[in-house]
Amino acid sequence: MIDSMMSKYNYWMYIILMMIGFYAMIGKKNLIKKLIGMNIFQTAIILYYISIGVKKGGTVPVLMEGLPRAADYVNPLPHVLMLTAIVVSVSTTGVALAVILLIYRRYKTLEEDEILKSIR
Amino acid sequence: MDIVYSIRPLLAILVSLGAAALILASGRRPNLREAWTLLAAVAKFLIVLSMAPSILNGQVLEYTVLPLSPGISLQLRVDPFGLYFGLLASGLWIATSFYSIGYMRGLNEHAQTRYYFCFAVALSSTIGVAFAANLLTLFLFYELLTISTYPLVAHKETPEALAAGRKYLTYLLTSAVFILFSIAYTYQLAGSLDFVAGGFLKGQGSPETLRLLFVAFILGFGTKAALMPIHEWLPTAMIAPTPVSALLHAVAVVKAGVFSCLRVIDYVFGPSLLSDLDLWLVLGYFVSITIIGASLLALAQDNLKRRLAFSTISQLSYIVLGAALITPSALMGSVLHMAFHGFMKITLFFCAGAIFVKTGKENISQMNGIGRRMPLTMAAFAVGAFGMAGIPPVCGFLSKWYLCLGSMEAREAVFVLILLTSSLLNVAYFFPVVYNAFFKKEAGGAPPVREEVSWWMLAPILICALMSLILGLNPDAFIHFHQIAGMVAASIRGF
Amino acid sequence: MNPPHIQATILIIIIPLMSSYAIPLLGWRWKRSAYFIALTAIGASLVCSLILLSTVLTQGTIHYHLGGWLPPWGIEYVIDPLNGFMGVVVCTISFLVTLSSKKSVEKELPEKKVRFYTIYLLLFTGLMGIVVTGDVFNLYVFLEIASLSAYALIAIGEDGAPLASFNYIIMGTIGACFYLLGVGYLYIVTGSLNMADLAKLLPPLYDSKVVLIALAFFLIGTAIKMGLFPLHVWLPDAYTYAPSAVSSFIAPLMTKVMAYILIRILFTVFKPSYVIEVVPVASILSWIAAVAIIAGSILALAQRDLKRMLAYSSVSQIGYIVLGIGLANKMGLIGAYLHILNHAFMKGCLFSVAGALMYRTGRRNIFQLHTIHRKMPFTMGALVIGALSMIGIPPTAGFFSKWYLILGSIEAQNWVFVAVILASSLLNALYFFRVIENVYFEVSQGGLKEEPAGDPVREVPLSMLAPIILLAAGILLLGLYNERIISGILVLALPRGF
Amino acid sequence: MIVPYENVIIKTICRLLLPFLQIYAIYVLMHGHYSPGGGFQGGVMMGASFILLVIAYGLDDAQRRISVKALTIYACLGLFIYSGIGALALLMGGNYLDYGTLPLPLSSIPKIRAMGILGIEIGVFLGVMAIMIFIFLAIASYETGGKDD
Repeated sequence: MIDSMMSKYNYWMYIILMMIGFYAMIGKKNLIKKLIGMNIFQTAIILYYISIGVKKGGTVPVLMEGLPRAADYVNPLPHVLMLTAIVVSVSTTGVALAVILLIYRRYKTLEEDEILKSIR
Repeated sequence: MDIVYSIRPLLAILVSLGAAALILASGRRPNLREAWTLLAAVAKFLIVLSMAPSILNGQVLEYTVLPLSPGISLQLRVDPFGLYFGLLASGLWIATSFYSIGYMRGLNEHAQTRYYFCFAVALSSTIGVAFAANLLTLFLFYELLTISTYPLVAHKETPEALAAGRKYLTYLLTSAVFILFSIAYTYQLAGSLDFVAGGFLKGQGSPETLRLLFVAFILGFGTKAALMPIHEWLPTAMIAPTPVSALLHAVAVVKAGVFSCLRVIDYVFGPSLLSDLDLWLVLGYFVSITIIGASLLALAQDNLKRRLAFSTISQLSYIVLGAALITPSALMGSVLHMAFHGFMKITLFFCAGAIFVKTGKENISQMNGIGRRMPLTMAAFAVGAFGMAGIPPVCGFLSKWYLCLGSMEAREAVFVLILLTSSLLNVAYFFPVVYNAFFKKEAGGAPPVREEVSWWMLAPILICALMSLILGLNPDAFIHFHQIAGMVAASIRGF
Repeated sequence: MNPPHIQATILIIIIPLMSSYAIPLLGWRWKRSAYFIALTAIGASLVCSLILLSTVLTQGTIHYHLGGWLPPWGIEYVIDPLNGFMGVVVCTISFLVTLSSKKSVEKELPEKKVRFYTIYLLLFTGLMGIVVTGDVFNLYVFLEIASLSAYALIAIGEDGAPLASFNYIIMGTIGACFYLLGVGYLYIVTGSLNMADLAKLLPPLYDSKVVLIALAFFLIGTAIKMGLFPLHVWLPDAYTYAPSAVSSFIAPLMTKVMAYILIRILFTVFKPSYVIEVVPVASILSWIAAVAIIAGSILALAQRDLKRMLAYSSVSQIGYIVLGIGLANKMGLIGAYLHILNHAFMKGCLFSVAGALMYRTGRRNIFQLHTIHRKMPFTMGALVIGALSMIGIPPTAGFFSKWYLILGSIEAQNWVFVAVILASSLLNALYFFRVIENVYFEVSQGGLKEEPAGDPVREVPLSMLAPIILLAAGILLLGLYNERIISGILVLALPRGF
Repeated sequence: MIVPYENVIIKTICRLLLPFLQIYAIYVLMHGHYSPGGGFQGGVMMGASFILLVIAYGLDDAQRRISVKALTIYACLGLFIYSGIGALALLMGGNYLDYGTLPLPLSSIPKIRAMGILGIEIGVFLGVMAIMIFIFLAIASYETGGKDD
């Protein structure tokens, strides 16, 4: 049991990270903290993807002399996917920051409950 | 039965829809607007009438507009029953149009364009209901009718009128839910929705399912036919202008409800299935409650229009009763009563409206001596009232006669008793009105001056009253109501 | 080499994509050009989508290999009848809504026109990308393009918009991340990202827990994105506070495209047999949807703000679509597909009307709309048609989607769903007739009769009115000709085995 | 508002670092199709070099060197190069982004493909660089912002 859990520790790590991020997104009132939580959340998924591409003894997926077998390389596809996911996450952060600025300019605060109070 | 493909049924529907568009477009010019209304009314009647000869020759006119859903088309079919209702509705529309113009001008009502527009749309939908060849097409027009009459009911825009409109919608849309369910279920059971004389549901589904389905259908269509526990919208809707009440009662709305009930009873379920399921007697007793109950309630009303409304509720149940008693004569009476009640009730409503326009009086207790001021109007009222009570020369007698005959044929004499009791009650609530109008002195004691309403209104009143008399003497006069009703009865129950 | 009508597959995306870069370049010098570029680009996409649909219907499914790389290695765009149909829906609504956006954008966002249309086209690109792609990861990318643009567009609205947009960002990101996780799990077990390839590889793995988890992530992700009932909290605020041009663009399309993703996942990536028999996902979904229908309607009933009411009604209408998907029988699915189309038209029409009201009167409270029908007769006529369709009055489109859903529910012998659909149409009637009553009837006694200050209200300009009328006419025509659509397109779009 | 931090060490190191950063960024870009790297990574580095500049020398100085207008043009240009090459392939009769059909005077299709992807990477590079700076400037200058252009 413990063994099987430990042998898949990468999944546990990503789940723990994801939950931390999730908690921050749901539980925190401060918008910046929510945003940080969102970043952790996305990073957890990126980590997960990267970890599924890993092979023991695998090397950089650049075609080299002497390593003709596919099994000798780590799987590059998750990396490529995550490159895109990173771009997405950067853009999301950018948009979110811009929105936060807009909120700050309008309400002069970043605490969600204070904003809600001033809307009503 | 020859099926003839003809576009005339569609034309009959479109002519008033086209008029509706023109009415909207010429909203600023009242004369033109009303000209469209009249033109459309006459044109529609002529189109419907032009179909009569082929129907009387035993043909059926059919027109498929477009497919609505896989296996179901937006299809129009003019069979004797559809033609019958079409003739009735379009014929009475002419009278109502004339009367509306007089009434609306007489009271200088607001939003007349909306009024005429909705009226025209309502008539289109009524004809659509009449000519629908299957349940889905019928439902389509049935719903349109509900929606287009809603602004008419709420026309006065007072809080009471709006409340009445809401009530109207609540009742009718809720009932539509039942109808929609039943139609969908019917489709699932039978795979078809086309009306067949004598029904098409026999042999589909278990008896319990079919009974449930029947109840759902009657709950649905019965609301528009104002069957007793679900009738409340109709008296409330009396707040509307009188021509609208006439439309609701005599021409379109409740008649569409009754018509649809009959379609379900005779063209979806069919008499033999009903007797297999033992439903006919249940339905008969059920509507008998309405016949008596509504008559009793009518006695208690002082507002003339409300009294008429309860009378309508009671009379509509005659029609459903006739269909429920699965004998040919009963069906004959039921079909005849649809038209005859239309003529008589429209006369009565027109009279009530005329009194209101001229004197502003709505309550029966204020109408003492009104017959001396408006003798022609009140004479017409008397004719209508006699007819309602079933007194011979007026047409109401004839349909009641058939109904009683049908009850006898069905060996259920109790219904004869109910019909006769109801007639007595009719006498009880109509004759005081007539008596007070002619034989009591007016409250103020001022010498009565003859002051009839304008001829726009008076002419329809007199014509309708006259029609009631003529139809009583010769039910085949002009448009062969009797003959067509006979064809209907024959097609279903082998007369 | 592919003939031009196949190249339309990619043109449908790159035309709006390239135009969206062209807008800031040209818009720098000629501000007015932004609108026309956007309109032309979406118009061109519309033409492409029509070409694609007709090609699909006559010649069968189109496979387009991006960069010439063969699947499952390269990204593949697949057009089958379902997304051919979706493409036409999205393009048509976008075109009409964009047509009407000119004046309201000029009024609400005079300074930001150029940027507005840039992001607007990106949103459109994202939506079209979701529709045409046949690759689950590529779908994620387009999903995020669409969502990011939507966040930005919503944020430029009035008062509560930035906060609404922020909440949407948080919720939307969770949704997208869950989707991505689902992709990851499928990738672990199959090593493929191509939908068709996945469909081939998955059936032997149906016992695997990983596949089940992947499906769960997909479902939650898409459910958040489309605002399915318990996860809808971002939706009403976002739709209410967004600029009217945006809400009339996002409301009809965004959630529908997300529903399309759900259909793709359930019936293309997974086999219908899996989601119906192996795991009862479909029936769980349909029960959630039934709750959504009722809850959305009741919440809509409680609103006084027209746009917010429409937003909640969207929550309930999403329920219809998901219910149809969850019924997973022929009639139910046809109902769902048809409702995607119909609801896009209805919501497009109604939100455009709300936008027109905002444009002329600045009022959104439904109790302040008295006498409007005299000033804006055509707009209000469209409102009535849209409302009747939402209620489900026969000749309009809304009735027929309900009709098929009811038939589907009866076929599934599920009487609760029948009751839910029927009850919700009554609830719809309640809240829509409240609007109609307020618009058309003036309460004579002590009502709000005085004219509000400001410019006298009159009918909106033609560029706004024409799309509204076209949408309203569309509702009627879709209703009358629904059988043609079903037998011509939708029957072919059903998953295999139906 | 970021004001210049008057510290000669930071300024000098920044000045020394910038050329190397930028050359490395271009190296990463040019090797993208052989080894890890490419337009996105290079673009981020290039953008970071400018961001470093802003941090060291202040916003005013940076805005004098690179305007928002120019950034927009760079970004759009970059994306245009990207999609333009794809569309060119389309015009030459291939599928979108099928570089093999590009009309380049090279001997074999793999070489043409390599050049094609390089063009794409350059487009991405420009776009990412401009947008990185753009996001940074937009957020850094929020106190003066709020106006559209």
